[in-house]
Amino acid sequence: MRTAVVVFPGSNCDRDMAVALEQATGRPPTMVWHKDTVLPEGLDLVAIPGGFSFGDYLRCGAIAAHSPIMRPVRSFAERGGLVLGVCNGWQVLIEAGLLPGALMRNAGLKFVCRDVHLACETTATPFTGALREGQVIRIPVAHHDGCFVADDALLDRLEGEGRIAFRYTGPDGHDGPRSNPNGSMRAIAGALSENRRVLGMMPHPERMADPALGGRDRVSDGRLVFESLTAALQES
Amino acid sequence: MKARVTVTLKPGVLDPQGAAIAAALASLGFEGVTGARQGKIIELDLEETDPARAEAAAARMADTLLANQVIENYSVEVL
Amino acid sequence: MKARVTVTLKPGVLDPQGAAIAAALASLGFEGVTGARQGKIIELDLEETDPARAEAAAARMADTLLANQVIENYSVEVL
Amino acid sequence: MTDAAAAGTLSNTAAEPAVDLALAEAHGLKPDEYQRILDLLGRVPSFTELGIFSAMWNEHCSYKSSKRWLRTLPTEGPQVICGPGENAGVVDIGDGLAVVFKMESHNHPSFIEPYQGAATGVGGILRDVFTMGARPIAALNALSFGAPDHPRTKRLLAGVVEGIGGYGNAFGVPTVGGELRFHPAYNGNCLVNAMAVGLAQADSIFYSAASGVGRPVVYLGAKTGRDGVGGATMASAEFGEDAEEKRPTVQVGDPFTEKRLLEACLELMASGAVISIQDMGAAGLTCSAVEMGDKGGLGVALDLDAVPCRETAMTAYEMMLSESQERMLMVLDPAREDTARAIFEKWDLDFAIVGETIAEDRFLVSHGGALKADLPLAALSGTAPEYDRPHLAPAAPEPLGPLPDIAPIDALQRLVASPNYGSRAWVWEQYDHTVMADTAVRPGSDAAIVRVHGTEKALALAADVTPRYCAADPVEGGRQAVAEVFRNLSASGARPLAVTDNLNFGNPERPEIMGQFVGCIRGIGEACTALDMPVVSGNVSLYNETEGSAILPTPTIGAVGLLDRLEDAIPMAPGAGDTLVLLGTTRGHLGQSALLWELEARAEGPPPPVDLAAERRAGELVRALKAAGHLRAAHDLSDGGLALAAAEMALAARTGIALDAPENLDPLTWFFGEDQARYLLAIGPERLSAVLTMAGEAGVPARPVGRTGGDVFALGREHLPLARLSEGHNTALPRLMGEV
Ligand SMILES: Nc1ncnc2c1ncn2[C@@H]1O[C@H](COP(=O)(O)OP(=O)(O)O)[C@@H](O)[C@H]1O
Ligand SMILES: [Mg+2]
Repeated sequence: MRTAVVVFPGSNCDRDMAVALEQATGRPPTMVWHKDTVLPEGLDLVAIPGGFSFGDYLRCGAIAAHSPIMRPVRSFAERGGLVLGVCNGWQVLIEAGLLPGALMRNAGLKFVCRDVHLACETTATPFTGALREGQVIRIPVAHHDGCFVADDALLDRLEGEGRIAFRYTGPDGHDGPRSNPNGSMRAIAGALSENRRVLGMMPHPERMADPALGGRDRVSDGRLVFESLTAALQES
Repeated sequence: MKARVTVTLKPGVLDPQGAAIAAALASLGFEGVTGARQGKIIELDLEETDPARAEAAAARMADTLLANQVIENYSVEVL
Repeated sequence: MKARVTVTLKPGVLDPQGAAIAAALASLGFEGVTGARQGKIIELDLEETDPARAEAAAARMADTLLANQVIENYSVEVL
Repeated sequence: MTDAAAAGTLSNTAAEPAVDLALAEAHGLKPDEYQRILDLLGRVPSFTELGIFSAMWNEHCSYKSSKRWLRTLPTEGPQVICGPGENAGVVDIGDGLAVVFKMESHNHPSFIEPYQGAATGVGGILRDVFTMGARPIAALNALSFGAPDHPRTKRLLAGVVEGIGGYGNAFGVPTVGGELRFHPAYNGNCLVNAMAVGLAQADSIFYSAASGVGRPVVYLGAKTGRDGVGGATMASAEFGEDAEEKRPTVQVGDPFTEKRLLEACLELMASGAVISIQDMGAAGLTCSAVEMGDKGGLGVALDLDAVPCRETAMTAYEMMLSESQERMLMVLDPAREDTARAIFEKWDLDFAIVGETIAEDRFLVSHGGALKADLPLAALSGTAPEYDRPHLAPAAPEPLGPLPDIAPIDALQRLVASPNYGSRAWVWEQYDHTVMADTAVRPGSDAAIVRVHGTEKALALAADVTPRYCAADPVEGGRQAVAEVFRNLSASGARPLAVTDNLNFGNPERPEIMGQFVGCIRGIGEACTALDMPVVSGNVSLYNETEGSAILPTPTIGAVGLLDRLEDAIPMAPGAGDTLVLLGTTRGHLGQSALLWELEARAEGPPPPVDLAAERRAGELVRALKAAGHLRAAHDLSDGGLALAAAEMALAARTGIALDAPENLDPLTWFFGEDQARYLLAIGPERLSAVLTMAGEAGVPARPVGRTGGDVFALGREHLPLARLSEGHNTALPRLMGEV
């Protein structure tokens, strides 16, 4: 499986993403600079990592969405390539028009960094095949602008088409007062493109892909996302 | 020549910052504030000296980058 | 009645956002942008119906909360 | 160099004020200091030169009140690669790697503008670390604010925390720990101490000493503005009417530029182009250029016309004193100029050749074709004043009065839910503490633990001080601050390596304040020697007082420890069914305790005495017990004693704890006494005799004091549902902030 990670000047989860991808695929990803105008040949997956691509000035991801590398990323996605955007990566994909909706300032207005619980809403994607439907996983969020916003028509459509990959939930799969960390509409934590091959999500699977980081219970739920990807690509 | 692009949230789009401002004003004892919305302005210094052309250029910049038209409206003013 | 408070950085205060916007516009091929500064607007819905009083109230709100006068200036406009 | 500069004629333009004693005093220089300048130069300095002297000779740059005392601190050890004197300390951690760290204050700017003050404080300390060639891997912060109900406190806390997060989160360094206190002594002066920790190759550390004559001095990073120009030194009449407009502007942080500066610097260093490097901190260009020349035994000639400016019509004076952030000065290998240029351009950073190194011992500054300064460079720092200020040991605190009349369980409930001892999650959830995917133990434990990327090793990090103790007895308080970080590291399973300090005090011209300073340093020095934790870097912040009312003496200690393997880490949270063992001697010392202060605002009695040999024995025993496989969890005892330590373990583990009633001490003294050198261990019940035996052999008193399990927290026969304790604890800061 050949992967690439896009690096903007203010990306700061590029290395974390690369480590997780290498761990899952056995092969280090190619790091692609934002000023590049082509992607490497024969790629299976492009990851847009978290961070503050251009300081997150103006709007998160807005300046990055216009950088030269996003042209080939867009055509890669249009050809059915797999694209994973995490945190700032999702913001970039939305600003680039590859995913719908908007990500706005957290409802609590503060930056929020803590573990959240996610319910897997669909396993029919290359990103979630290794999970069970309804499975609750624990991984961290760390963002200031992760409140997913869309009009009712879009929300209904996303739900109707099974394009919500993850929702925030409580540890037991039931909503609690702290389960939705940012006020996202319908607790959406991750959404898919129409062809289900582009996923954007606020939580960071790459930060919880190693049991050494999973605290007392040695949780490494983030790995499931990467294992899903390798499995999906082996099948195809 | 200067152009000012004012970007505001579309009506109906949730504005937690505006809501927080309204709440904070109330808790500071300011009465009669029934709502607040926050937006931003971007002031551009342009080499262009023709007002109409400056306005058109600023509008193109807003279309391309400065506003996200999924959730925001903008207006342009040449100063 | 509506009042609009416009908050801008004082001259001389570093504006990293504005600088990033100017750089981004240049790299998008917009020529002739020699600088950009970002500010914010807060639109207040006030129960007050007297323009002068509304303006004075909005100014007090700006003094107390809406502008950080260590680094920002503000202006008030009644709409 | 321009002709005028070459000709060496110094010019003061008509617009610049004439220099005299009054102007010097307005710049914060004392009459004898001004005389020293006149004697040194044999003439009256130019306006720009006066600015340079004021920057070099102020307390912040020259350490003139503290230097002679700082020299007494232990700074050496086999592990130390570079002690104090450079941008940050460097300590060997084996495998060819080194940890680079330092702490620095941004107290005053944070009081004026909390968000930007704190943000630029973080930016400054990160720069100190990456200037040495290290990639920052963790940040900590130690914060002190006024009374919880003081009108400024909430705004300062909210702004400072948001600013620290705003900068560190965007930069991409995990902020993993620190401390936070409230006390009325900080009503008029908050403290914001930021610490950064980086990782470097031990054989490629970068220093500030320039070398080689005729080499380009390169400016890299953000453009120069009038940020911070003048600060306190510009209060004089010179600006008359338009003072408001020319008032020094607050520095605004730009983490995006800093991130690019980091990456560019590390790339540049790896390319072999960098000969020496110095970040521009306070009085940026002045201090950095002088330091590079002075350390390298060279002169420096600067041409300010080449300095990238953000504002128009900046004068030489302003450029030399500007505190604009995110800037670096370097001496580059001329042969690699093209490589260097390509790297700057890749990261879209401004850079310019602004001068060169020269053989003569001169500091030449030219601007607009005129020579603005011509000073003997080495003497600028070499002849800086140094004072032996009179110092007085503080008066003994009031004697310890009667015990509060309260049931221990109620006292605990109040402590746990107080702003000072409530959960800090409100703070650390605003900090990205998981970025870089190496944070193995997150904030909330005794020490945070971050992995040394790509190795088995990990670093344990903590910051601490107990100002109440320092005020009552500076020497004992100084010892205790070091002992407490030692315990924080030991309870986490780490071997202490070294410390950095941030010495925050009031006005040193007052003998009682100087007495606090001298006493604390003595205590810190003794403890660092006894516990093998040399001081490798630090920072002094004096004059933290308002209208004659000083802060509590607050010598924050930041400590770094090493774990050879991450598995050696000891968690703080026990399981259910564990036996709790107390290590150390309990006499029930309540002088200066949290119990008295939080419940009754009483600061009475002496602080607990620190027995450094006992600290060392206990710390070593904890690590030995872990190595022998006996420990499930451990937590050190500090403020609030046994009861608060047990409560913190119960809350972390979400399991109940029952502590036995004491046999022959009053319950309040047993549960809340703050005797030092103690730990609370959680072990499997079957390990008890082995643990007691090992403790006996190590000469450390040990006894079982309770057990874990259930959902109730009990002190003797009194108890509370754990959920109640937890509710009070978790909502302490949200309640303070009016969020719940
Ligand atoms: N300002 C802060 N930023 C991040 N973490 C903090 C801060 N203040 C306190 N913490 C964390 O909260 C926990 C409790 O702090 P403290 O009571 O000072 O611990 P201790 O009693 O071990 O000294 C520690 O893990 C500490 O790192
Ligand atoms: Mg502490």
